[in-house]
Amino acid sequence: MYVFGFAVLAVVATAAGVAVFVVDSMARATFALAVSFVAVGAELLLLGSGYLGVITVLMMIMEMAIMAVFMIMFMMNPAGLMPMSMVHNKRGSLAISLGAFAALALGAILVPWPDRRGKPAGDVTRALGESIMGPKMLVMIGVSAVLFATIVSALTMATSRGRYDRSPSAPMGAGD
Amino acid sequence: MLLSLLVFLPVLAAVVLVLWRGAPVRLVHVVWVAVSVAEVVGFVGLWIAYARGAGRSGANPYAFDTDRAWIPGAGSGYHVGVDGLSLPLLAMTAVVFTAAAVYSRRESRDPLQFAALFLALETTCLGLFVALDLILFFVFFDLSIVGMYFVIAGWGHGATRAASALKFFLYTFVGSLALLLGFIGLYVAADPHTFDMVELTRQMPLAGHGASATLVLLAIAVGLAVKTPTFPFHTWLPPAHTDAPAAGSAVLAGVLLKMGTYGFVRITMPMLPDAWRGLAWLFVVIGVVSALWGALVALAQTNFKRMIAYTSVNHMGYILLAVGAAGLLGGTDATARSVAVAGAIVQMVSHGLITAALFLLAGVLFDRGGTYDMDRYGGLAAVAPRYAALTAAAAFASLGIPGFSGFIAEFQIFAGSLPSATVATAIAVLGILVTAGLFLIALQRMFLGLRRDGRPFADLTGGELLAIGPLMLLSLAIGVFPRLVLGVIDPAARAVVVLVSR
Amino acid sequence: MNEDPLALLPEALLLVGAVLALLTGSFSPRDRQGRAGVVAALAATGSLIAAVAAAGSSRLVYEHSFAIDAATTTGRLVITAATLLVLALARDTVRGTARESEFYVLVLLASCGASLLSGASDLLLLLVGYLLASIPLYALAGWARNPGAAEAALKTYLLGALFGIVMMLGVAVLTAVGGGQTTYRALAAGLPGAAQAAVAFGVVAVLAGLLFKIGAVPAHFWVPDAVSGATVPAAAFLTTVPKIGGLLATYRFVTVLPDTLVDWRLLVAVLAAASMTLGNLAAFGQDDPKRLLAYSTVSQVGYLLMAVAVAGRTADALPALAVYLAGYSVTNLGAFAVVAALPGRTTIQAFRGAARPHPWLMAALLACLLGLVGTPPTAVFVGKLNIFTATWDGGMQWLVVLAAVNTVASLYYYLRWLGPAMLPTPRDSTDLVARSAAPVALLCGVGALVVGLSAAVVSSAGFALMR
Amino acid sequence: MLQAFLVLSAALFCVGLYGALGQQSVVMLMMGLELMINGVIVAATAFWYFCAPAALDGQVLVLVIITAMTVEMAMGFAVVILLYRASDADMTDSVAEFKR
Amino acid sequence: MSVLPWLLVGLPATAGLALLVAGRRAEREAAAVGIVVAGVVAVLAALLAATVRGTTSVPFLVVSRLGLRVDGLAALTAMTVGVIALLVLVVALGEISAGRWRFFGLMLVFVAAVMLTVLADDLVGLLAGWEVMGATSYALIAFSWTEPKAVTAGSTALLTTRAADIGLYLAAGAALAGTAGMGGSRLGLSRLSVLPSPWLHVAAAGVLVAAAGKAAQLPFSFWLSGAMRGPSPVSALLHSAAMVAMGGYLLLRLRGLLAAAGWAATTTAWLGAATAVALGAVALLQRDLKQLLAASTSAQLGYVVLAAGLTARGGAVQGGAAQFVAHAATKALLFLAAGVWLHALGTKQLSGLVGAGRRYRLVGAVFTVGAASLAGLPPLSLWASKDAVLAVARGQSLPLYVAGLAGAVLAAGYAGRMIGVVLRPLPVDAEARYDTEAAGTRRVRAVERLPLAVLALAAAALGVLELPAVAGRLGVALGQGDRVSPSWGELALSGGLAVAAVAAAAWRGNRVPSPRWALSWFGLQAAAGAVVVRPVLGLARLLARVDDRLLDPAVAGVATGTRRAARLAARLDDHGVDRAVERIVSGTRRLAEFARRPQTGQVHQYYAQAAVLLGFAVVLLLIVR
Repeated sequence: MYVFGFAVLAVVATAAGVAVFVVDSMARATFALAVSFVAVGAELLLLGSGYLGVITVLMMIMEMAIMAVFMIMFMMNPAGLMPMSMVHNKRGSLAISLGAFAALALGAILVPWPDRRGKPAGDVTRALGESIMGPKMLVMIGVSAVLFATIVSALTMATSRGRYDRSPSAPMGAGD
Repeated sequence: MLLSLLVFLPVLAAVVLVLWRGAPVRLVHVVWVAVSVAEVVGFVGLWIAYARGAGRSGANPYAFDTDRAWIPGAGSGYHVGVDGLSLPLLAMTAVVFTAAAVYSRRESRDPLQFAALFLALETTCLGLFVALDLILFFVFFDLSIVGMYFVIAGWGHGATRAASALKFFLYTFVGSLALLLGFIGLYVAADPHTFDMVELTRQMPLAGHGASATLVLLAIAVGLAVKTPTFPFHTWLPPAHTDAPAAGSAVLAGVLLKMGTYGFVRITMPMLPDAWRGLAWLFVVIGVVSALWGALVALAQTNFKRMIAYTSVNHMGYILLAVGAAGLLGGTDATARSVAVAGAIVQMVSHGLITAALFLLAGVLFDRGGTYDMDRYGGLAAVAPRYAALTAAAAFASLGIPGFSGFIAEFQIFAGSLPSATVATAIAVLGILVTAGLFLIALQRMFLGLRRDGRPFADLTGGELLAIGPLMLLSLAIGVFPRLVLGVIDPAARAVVVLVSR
Repeated sequence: MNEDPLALLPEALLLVGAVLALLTGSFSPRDRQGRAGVVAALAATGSLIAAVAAAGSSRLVYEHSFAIDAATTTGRLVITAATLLVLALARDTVRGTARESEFYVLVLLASCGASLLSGASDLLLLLVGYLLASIPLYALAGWARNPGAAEAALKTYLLGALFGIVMMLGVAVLTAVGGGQTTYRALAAGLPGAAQAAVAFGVVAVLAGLLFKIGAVPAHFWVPDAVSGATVPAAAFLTTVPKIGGLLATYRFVTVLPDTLVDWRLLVAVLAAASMTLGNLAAFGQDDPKRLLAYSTVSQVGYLLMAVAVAGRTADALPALAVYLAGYSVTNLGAFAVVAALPGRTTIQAFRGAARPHPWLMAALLACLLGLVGTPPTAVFVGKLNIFTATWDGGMQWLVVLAAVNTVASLYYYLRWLGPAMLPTPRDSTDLVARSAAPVALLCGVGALVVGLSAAVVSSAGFALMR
Repeated sequence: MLQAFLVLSAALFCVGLYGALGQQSVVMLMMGLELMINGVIVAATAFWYFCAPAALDGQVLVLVIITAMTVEMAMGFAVVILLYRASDADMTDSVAEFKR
Repeated sequence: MSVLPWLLVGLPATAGLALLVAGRRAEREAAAVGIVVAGVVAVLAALLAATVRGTTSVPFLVVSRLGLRVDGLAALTAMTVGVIALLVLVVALGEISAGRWRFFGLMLVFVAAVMLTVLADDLVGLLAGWEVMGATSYALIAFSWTEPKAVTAGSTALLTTRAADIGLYLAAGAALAGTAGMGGSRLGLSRLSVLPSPWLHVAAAGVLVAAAGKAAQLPFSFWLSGAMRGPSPVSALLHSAAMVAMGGYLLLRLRGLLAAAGWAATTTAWLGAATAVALGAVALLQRDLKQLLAASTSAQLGYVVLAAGLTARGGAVQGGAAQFVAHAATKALLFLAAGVWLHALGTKQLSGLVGAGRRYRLVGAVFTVGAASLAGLPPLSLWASKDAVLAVARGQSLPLYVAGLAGAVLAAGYAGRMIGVVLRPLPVDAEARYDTEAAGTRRVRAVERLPLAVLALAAAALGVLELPAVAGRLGVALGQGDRVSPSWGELALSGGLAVAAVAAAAWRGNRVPSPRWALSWFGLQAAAGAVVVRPVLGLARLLARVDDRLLDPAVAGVATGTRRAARLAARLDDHGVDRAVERIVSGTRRLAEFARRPQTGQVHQYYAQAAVLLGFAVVLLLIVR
């Protein structure tokens, strides 16, 4: 059952992933990506990481929504529904990624991974919470700083006007 | 402390000049000359004090020794001192710079910067000769290249000066990096790691490490050979000289070239004695080839300045022959080898004085006639007898006529080298014949015969005479009373021979 | 206990300074945003002082995830000092613009990230430092918001994202084979018994991210393009501060690796060789001084990596790295400052004859460019000397020779720029001199010389810290 | 079983890599990056679960990776907006002013 | 020891240098200074010869003090040099009218150098005097510097003698090598003859070559021919007592070395004899009086050289010294007389001088005395001295003796020719034959007469040196114990031959042909040109071309005159630094182009490259452990 579940989800995740670059519109691609992520989220559940699986799924859904909005707003291909094929260096990409896959898969199978040591805590989510408030606190403080930096950076880049430009026709930046 | 003050006085003066931007030109020149003369007085005083045994302590062979931490992590310190090897070169440096200063009275292009540059250059040259730390040596070595680059590029003449300057810079800089690699090799081999020359001389860190010692020696030797320059590495020299201003050429040939040969005597021979002895034949061969190649190519020149430049290759070749022969121990005694080394050191001083004079004289030629092409002149002895006489004297001094210092140098080199490198010396000595021929041809072309055209050619001015005359007088003094310099050089040469024979 | 709240005071000050600067900027009118700059400068200064105060100790804090030792102290000092210089340098460019205070905030955040990197002793913290040091860079590269800046931001971002992902994978693999824990301490114990292939992959993957940070081959592609597109101060920052953190992090990371399992030294040495060679060669034909300097920084990283390659083999490696980093930072910033100070001269040909109207600026350029070559007595010379000796001592003579050859080659393009600038020319230049960049350039030029000349003070301080 | 998860991870990673290498549109390229992160998440979780479930470092790592994914994507969108505003472009090929 | 020897060197050197430094300002005082100093030197030399023997030295080099040694030979030579120099300078008063500061200055320096050569006790001092002598001879021969031929002749003289001087450098090295481990002045001349084996031969060969060059022995004789371009007083001094004679003197002084080396002595003897014959023949066939005298100088010095090489019967140093002194006086006289005629009549061609002795009788008379002495007519000086040498030669080797005798006959022949020419009646077209060289003054100045007379007296009377009583004491003074005197038979034979030859030549002298080989002195100079000078110049040009090819950017840069310094670097490799560097540079440039190619600007290509490179990195780690 476990194996079967894994296999199905794996096939779904991979197939959806492949679909992202196969389907002919960006909207469908976004959808396929979301499917892939949901499948991966489910796989995380299989790995005893309920919390992480759930936030993965939630994050991805949010992100896909944003992405959809984006495509509508900014893409050269408005509505994101037109058929599209915007690919370069297809053969090279394929060769590199197939080669990488072969190498990684081979490594994954052949490498003598360490044996399992210990067992997961009873409540992994709680243990995770304790960990990030305890030994890994510095990491989490850092993550918060990263988030702050992301907000400032993203706003700096994304907002068309600075705080002081009221008129829409104002120049876009200092560099112009 | 006194020594450091003497070394850094010129650069301090340079800083003052640069900061004092509105200084009148005459005053700038006065300051420049005054500082240069002060240097001469200082080093002569130091010499006398040294000869009387002052400034020395205990068994330390270096007088006026100062050793301060500088880059302790890299085992490098600010270590300076003088001995019989460096003192004559220091005095010669001060004299040549003074001559350049006096000569440059009428430099019209940015005289202030010119003066400042030369003063700074003087510090780098003096610093190199007092350095007792390889990194300090290297620092001054490189800075002298930078300074000379600007002298050539900024105040040279000819459309190609920038290219010549660049070539000079690239060549010698490449050489300096080889040098640095060699120094690092020495440093790493020493235990404890150090760049201190005294300590390295004592330790001989690579003694018994055949191949690596040879490699390190080769690296250092390439660096020094480029600067010297010796045969395959000399090609930067003629264009650099041709395009450099007269004072720059005088300093370049008179002082900067000695950095290479000084390095051989100061660094490679004492620190890598067994490797030096192993490769001595190579240095002898390079010396002989340089001597003959330089002389023969000079013989074919029609450009006076290029010709002098090539004779430098010839003269430096003799030095290499001597220091190489000093590494061949078979069949001779230490005294004979010390004669060769003493000859090499005298040659450094002598060549500094004489070639500086010749280059300044070439500068006069260019100043009057606008070209170095000897065939464009002729019969100048009629209109410029003082110029002709002084040039002839310098030429004869350069070709090694007794009475001038060149003879003392070359005689000792040949006599001292012959016992250990008989065939090589017998071949090299032919060089004196070729140099004689080329100088006679040059004199004939420029001064003798009938005038080719009626263009005016003013004789030497008092200022020029004042710049060049003392150089020749000093050469004469050394030639007639060699004990003046040999008094300190001989012990130093003996010491080198002892060190290289360990 | 090692949960010392004050242990990370320098980083905390930078972070708090960023927040305060943002707030100050938010509540200031457009022409008064300089206040934010003052706040930022105060924060950086405070951080510098805090770093000095914390110097001398050597310990691990926060469950061994952050090391406070000589390397960290070096990183903190150099990073904050460089940050201060960039803040000063940027005044001309950012003053009065709509995003002035954001610039200061971003600079502080990236510095904080670099500082975290320099002390990170935990793969997780390494990742976080990587993100914190990278994200503001994208915004800084695109700060000018013109097409060039957009391209700069895009390329920086895309490469940063890719290498970040690879790094995460590497962290996962190393954690797994190293015993499940991410602290270096645990890894050092766990890795020697791990599978070689997995370790090899993990090492390369983690290094990939670090190589992006320091702009070394093969993760250097963003450097020239970002520098070309970004404003000069941003470019100066991009090529200086993250490298400091990144190199120290790399050093710290490789010292964890077992020598027996994989020949990481060789890998680092090859990367160093490739970086210095490629950077130098590619700089040959550049006409844009910014782009030339960008490639030159790639080559400089190659020299710096030499010290990493012999990490642990010789006690001199870390001090050498520290000295070189300090010298490199001041010299590189100086060169960029000269470019910033003469905004009208955008090609190296345009610098022809600049020595006449701007003697001091060109003197600074001379000191900085010859410094980058490694001409004595500049700071980089002292650094290079230390690194060369350390590398030789560490048994990699071939690398030293290659570096020397590269140094020679580098002369070519530095002189291509410098030479004409020193020549007299009839060009009448009434060009603009940026008011605050010029003093920074002079300061850096003097600094490069003073650091070199007073190497005793600087490096003995450095060495005292290291040993 | 670990191997199976790792192969899945590799597959996702490489599909993403293929997208990152081959897609012209920046947004599509970002999707490729997301897929790669996806693969990394699978690998990291599997490693935690199968190798050292007792230590929570693996879990925190996944958390950090998810955060990283989020912030990278946020930055990606910001860059795309910037690119669109400044250069009127959304393809990487058309943003190649700086080269050589 | 006394300061006298030093004065002998120092005084003329100082005075000469002072004149040279003062330049034109000293033009008026120059002659007076020159003659007074020369006079003082002559007196001092005589004083020296009379009173001083021994060695004196000052510290000089570490292995050698600078020493002066006065022995019989040196004293005699110094005195000869001093006296003749004085007389020559007096005569020069008449001939040198412009540039006196230069002439007298150089002459005094020259005399100082000769004195140093004569007195030097070690190779340093010897070489110093030797080379300065060469250098000043250059300046003296090229005294008329506006004439290219004179300058070229000076250069030839200097270069030829310097080529030979290399021998002395080698000898010095050999001396140093052969005295390894010894203390004291290791370059002392007295040590040369006790050097160990290989070095002894090197030293002997070096000395022999050096001396042969200076003494214009075969094959170096040709420089003497050109040296006639100098003013007559210069020739008179250079070719009589100084310069050329110094070659012979050196061999005499170092005869111990030659003898010790064995082969060297034999070679020396034969060299002298061969030169005496060959150059005697050349002299016989000249058309030009000064050329004739020059060739005869070589030939006559051949006897000095021969004497130095003789080892049998206690050697022939006494005869050599006598020959040296007698020849000095004779030849100075002849050159001065020739100079007087040249000055007065403007010609030195034998054809132009027909009857010149009758036109200026005093000059004619002293010239005839000199020529007769040169011819070896009894009882004049050279007859006796030559026979003293030949007598020893006969004891050593009959062929050597015969060769020497043949040389004597030739000498009588050319001397007879001269006598015949100058004593013939004045031809009617005499005036038409004058002024071939320069316009003559047709006047002999009084100041020139006295020295000529003194010299004539000496040339005639120095035969007393061979009177048994004198010769014996001279031999003792020169360190020759048992001396072989020529037998009466030998004397009669040589005297008879001389008389006969003179008579024949005086009678038929104007019919002597002048074949080209004689006029060109066997083509020695041309041979030297073809074998040495031209190849060297060619080699020099070739090397210079190689060198230029290696570094032609400067040349090419001048040609193209590119001004744009921004392109400096490009130019540097456009025109090449040198082949190797050029290739490196162009290779580097190609590499540099190549290095920029990865930077395509396309992000996906960056991605691909990075991915591949990272893959390689993993492979590297996997392969290399």
